[in-house]
Amino acid sequence: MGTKANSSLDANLGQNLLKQMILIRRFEERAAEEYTKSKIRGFLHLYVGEEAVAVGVVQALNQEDYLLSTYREHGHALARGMNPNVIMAEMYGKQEGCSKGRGGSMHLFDSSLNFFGGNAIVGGHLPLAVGMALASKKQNKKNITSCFFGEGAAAEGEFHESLNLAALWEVPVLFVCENNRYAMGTALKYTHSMEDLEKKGEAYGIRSVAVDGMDLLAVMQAAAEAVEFIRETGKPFFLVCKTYRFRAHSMFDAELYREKSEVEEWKKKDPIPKFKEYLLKENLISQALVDELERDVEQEIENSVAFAENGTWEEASNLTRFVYSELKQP
Amino acid sequence: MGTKANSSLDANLGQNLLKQMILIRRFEERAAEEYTKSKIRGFLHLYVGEEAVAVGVVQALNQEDYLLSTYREHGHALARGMNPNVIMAEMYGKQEGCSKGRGGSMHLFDSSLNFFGGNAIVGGHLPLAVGMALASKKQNKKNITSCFFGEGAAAEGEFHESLNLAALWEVPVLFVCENNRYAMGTALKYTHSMEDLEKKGEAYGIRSVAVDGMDLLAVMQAAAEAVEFIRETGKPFFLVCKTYRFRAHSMFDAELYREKSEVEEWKKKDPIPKFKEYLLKENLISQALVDELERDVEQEIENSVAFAENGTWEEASNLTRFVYSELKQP
Amino acid sequence: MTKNVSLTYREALKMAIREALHKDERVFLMGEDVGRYGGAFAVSKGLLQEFGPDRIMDVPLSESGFTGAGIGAALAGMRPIVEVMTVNFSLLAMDQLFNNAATLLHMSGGQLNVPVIIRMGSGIGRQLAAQHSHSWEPFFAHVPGLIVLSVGTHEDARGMLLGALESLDPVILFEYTSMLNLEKEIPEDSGVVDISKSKVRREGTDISLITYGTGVYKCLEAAEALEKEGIKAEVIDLRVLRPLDEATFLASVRKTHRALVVEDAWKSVSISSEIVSRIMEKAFFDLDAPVERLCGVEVPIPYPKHLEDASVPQVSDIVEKVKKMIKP
Amino acid sequence: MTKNVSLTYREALKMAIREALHKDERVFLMGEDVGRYGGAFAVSKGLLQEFGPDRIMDVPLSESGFTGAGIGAALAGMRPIVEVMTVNFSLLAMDQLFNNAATLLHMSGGQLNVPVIIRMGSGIGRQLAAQHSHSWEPFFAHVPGLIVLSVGTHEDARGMLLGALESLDPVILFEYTSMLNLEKEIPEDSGVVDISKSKVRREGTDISLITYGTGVYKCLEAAEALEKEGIKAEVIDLRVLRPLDEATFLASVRKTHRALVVEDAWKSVSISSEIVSRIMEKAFFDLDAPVERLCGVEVPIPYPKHLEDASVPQVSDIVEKVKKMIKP
Ligand SMILES: Cc1ncc(C[n+]2csc(CCOP(=O)(O)OP(=O)(O)O)c2C)c(N)n1
Ligand SMILES: Cc1ncc(C[n+]2csc(CCOP(=O)(O)OP(=O)(O)O)c2C)c(N)n1
Ligand SMILES: [Mg+2]
Ligand SMILES: [Mg+2]
Repeated sequence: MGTKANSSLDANLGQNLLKQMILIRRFEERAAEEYTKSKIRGFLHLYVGEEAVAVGVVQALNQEDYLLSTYREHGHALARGMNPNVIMAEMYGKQEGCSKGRGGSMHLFDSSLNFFGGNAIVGGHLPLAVGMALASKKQNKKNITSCFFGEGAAAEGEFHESLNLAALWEVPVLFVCENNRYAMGTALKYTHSMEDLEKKGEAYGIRSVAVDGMDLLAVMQAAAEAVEFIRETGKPFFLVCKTYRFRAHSMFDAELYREKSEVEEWKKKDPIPKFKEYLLKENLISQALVDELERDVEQEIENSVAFAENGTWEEASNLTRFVYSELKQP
Repeated sequence: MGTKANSSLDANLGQNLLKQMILIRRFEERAAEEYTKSKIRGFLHLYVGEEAVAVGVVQALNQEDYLLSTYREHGHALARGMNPNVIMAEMYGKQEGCSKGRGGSMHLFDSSLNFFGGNAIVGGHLPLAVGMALASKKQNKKNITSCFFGEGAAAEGEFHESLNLAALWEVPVLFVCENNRYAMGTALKYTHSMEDLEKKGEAYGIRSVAVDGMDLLAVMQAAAEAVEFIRETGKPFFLVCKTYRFRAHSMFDAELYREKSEVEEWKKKDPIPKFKEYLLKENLISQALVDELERDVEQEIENSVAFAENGTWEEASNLTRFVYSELKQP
Repeated sequence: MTKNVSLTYREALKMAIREALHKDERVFLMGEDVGRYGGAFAVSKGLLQEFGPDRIMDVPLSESGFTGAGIGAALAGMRPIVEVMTVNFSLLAMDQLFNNAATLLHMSGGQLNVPVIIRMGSGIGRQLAAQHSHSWEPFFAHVPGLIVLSVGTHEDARGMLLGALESLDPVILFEYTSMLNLEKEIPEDSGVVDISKSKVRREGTDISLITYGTGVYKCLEAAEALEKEGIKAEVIDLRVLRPLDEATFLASVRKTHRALVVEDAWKSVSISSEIVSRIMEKAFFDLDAPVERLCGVEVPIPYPKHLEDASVPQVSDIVEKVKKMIKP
Repeated sequence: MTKNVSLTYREALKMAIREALHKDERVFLMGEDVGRYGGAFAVSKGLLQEFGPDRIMDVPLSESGFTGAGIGAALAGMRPIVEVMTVNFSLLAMDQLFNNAATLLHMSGGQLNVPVIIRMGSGIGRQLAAQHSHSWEPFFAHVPGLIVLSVGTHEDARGMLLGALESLDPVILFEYTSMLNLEKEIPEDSGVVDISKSKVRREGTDISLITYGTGVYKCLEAAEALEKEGIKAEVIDLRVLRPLDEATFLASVRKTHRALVVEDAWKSVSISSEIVSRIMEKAFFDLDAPVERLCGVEVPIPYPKHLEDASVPQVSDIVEKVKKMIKP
């Protein structure tokens, strides 16, 4: 730790962020459990280990800002303040889910929170992010667009096109590359000839920074600086967060491609105990309060499962809803 | 001038290269003429002004090397040694054309010379080049693959993917970016946030050099060094040639996007008179020989037009040839 | 009574874009060379000067990137008109069009609209050979979530974009470069086109010629020629390729009992295949003879004029075919 | 007599790849996660260990790039098998497939062959929702220059790739992820499949069920059920979607006089549309009733199981439909 931000961290904020990380962690562990019970199906991609990235970046944004994420987006959705109930219900495929059950785990959307998915084509949402930021610029809005993606996505042509367009057009996008060192089973070194991904941003003349993504305080500070830069200049920023996923890529992954010992090494950097100990040490939280937070989280998750269980199935006769708009032009 | 290569330039080679440049120039001027007579149709993209790039790079290659180019490929085809007759016949759409008339100006191919087009989708041939070089590597062949494309193409996702793959796989590709400052009517500054394109190559860890593309000697030397590097290391190389097209993008272009004076400025850097004067000054050629070369070129071009005129039209009943192979697996 | 005006297809397209830009300040045009170059085919010439670079945006060669950016801008409240210079290059933007534009409304359970318009120069007829002569209408017409329009006449060139502007869903507009210089008369007050309906372009009783795009004028010309031989052909311009307005062509077939479907796209798995299938399913017992198709020959389009011409139905082919179908 | 062996569709696919790698040293497999991960669906598990990283190449997420590289390697004398993890991602490689692989032979006047094989996991049935459940067979079947195959049975999983290896032209192989774990018996000596021919999977006289891919086992099951009700359905597995082997299904229709076409892909502009059209054109007078289609419902595929199931034809739908067609 020892970043400049330390001293100024407010206890309330610290507690809130710790709670968010615990919520994300426990929520996903529960989702995995429900998956094994076949309550949740399809692909389920867990974010376990990477929580500091979503929480650290999203707290730097405001309500008007747009967010886009990938199929590994439970963390971003929860950090954004989406209700765990509607997320769990979505994963159950119930009508009460945020996407009316159509999307499942990979397609969480909440337009009231400016949360634009939940996108399952790797790299496919980067151009969308650029376009949303372009719209903000044209509309003289002051909001920025934040777009999360993995290091694997940075090999896609759309990454290149999007960074170039954002830089050329000078639009306010925060590109957040979650470098968890693997794209499914393909390690960074087999994906990129240049492993220092921040160098890629520089090739577009985009200000680029790499940060320890296992350290919430470091992410917060880097995100704050990035967001400040974007709001001041209207230009894009490329933030690489070095992180690691503790669990398999998805529920189908036998993890043949990495050593258990590597995973164990990274688990020592778990952002949650690290941040908790920091708060305790700095007297920003008490153990009793930690216990209370954890109990609250358990309760929220129980509630979300109950909510999902009690949800209703869409009638098959409504199968073709949402292919075309029901409303006409406003 | 004043490059290291000067002193070692052999008179025969110099004369040959000058003749190539003149042939390309005059051949294309004639093609434009035939276009206005409607003998040639479709798109016709002239290379006038950029001859030093094709000639300078291609002379550094050997017969086993593979070449790929764009729709602006007459220069590369001629520099490669393709017969002007079969090129002109192709532009006429005659059966005697190199591609049996199917392709026209944008699709010159000659597999006997390892000339692989003639590709009209901007950026679309870069992945092919990487794959051909990969094949060479797998087959333990010593040849390299040379791939020409414009600076506009470098904005395409396929550029990014191809450079990354080539670097990752360590395959012998010479990427030659012909930076003529315009992609149709879109100037470099509207296409790339980073105008020093060689910086892009570096972001993949690829050795990258920019060179004055209006100076044949400079191109020759840069190409020689690049090819040597590739043959030695088996790795890709990114060569940016700064050049300019003197004529419109294609025969449909009203050139609204640039000042006549800019064109005039660049014409002062015309690579042909520059190289001719150099040869004369260094006594590597005589004016009489220059005149003879020019006469030879005129004759070759006359011959090519006659050849094309005398060519035959494919029977419409053969329309569906070459959709599937006529031969089976060898 | 309204007067007629004479104008080219290109002029009609430009009038529509200008009107859209004037009508709605959320509208902007983006595409390769739409501004400083004046548009690859001069359709947007002068608009940059009139509306400025914020509304007429030249973009780099990044089809997936800028198409996706158009979709994103639509999500965020704009009304982008994205020009993909020619449909051939749309293959680079397929992921954005099919995985994003066509699915976001559904995947989000109705939360997100994607009011983007994608204009594309299309079709064959300029000797541009195999990589520049595609007719991709069949691909787009296959995909739910998209509205797919084909601009087969000058009236539609003038009014379809304006109709599309009223849609909250993504609209794909096929425009035909081979028709740009063609001059025709249209009513002076020709305006917004209803983008949900096909149109009977000529009435007839003996056979239905069902077509779209470049087929429309070809079929009208053929019908004219057939008239002289005593054959009254009805010409249906499909106009909207998705979702199909089947009522119009089924009604026609129920009247004429015979149909020929005409299109430039390759025959297999085409719009024509779908039309034939709908007739099979819904008007089988009304048919006096099998429905036939005249489509593009299944070959990557060759460069020489005579081979290019041979690869799509010509007016004379339509006339011949109809005669054979009617007086065998 | 040959013995039968029991194996999963996945095992059959893997046996074919292994055999191809053993048979021809020019063959290599490239794709996302085919090596160290063991293949997204474990089809290539163990092959990296057996053949090494030069022949089993993991590639970055660059669909256009590595598909194009496969085409390039084919041009230069190799026999690449490119795995596009799922067909959904092939939208990013369309330009390479349609503008390069499908055209180079023609554009070069016959000089260049592109003997590349593109394998893709396809289809719906795993609750993967709108961006991961596409059935793009209709797109590929539209494009001349490609050979398009659909692996609908275990025998074909075992032998189609080997047939494809004998082609000098690009072959697209649709494999179905929903069938991977399905176990069936095939003859022990089951080998190379003729990739130009459809196959009658079950003989019958009352109606022709024409299908491919996941439809094959569904139709066979439906035919079984129908048999009990006294209806003898013939089941045609198209197998090759381009160029279509129309002789086989036309012969069947001429015998049964009735046909139902079944596929998972969306209905409009589909393989079924084309089959119906060919029957219209060439067997109209043999029909006792209009040919019908059971296809995917035209909606981006929703996530929940009951809606996903409702979006494609199920065995019971086929049975019901046939009964209505035969005893109205
Ligand atoms: C275009 C595309 N190709 C392939 C896939 C299959 N796929 C899903 S996630 C993934 C790995 C992505 O890795 P990365 O971008 O690093 O993100 P991470 O999963 O590590 O968060 C792959 C190959 C996909 N969804 N989209
Ligand atoms: C993918 C694609 N998009 C657009 C075009 C239309 N087009 C042809 S050439 C060209 C400009 C290319 O510029 P550059 O790469 O700089 O090459 P130059 O023509 O200057 O040699 C454009 C936009 C195309 N052929 N392919
Ligand atoms: Mg990753
Ligand atoms: Mg250029």
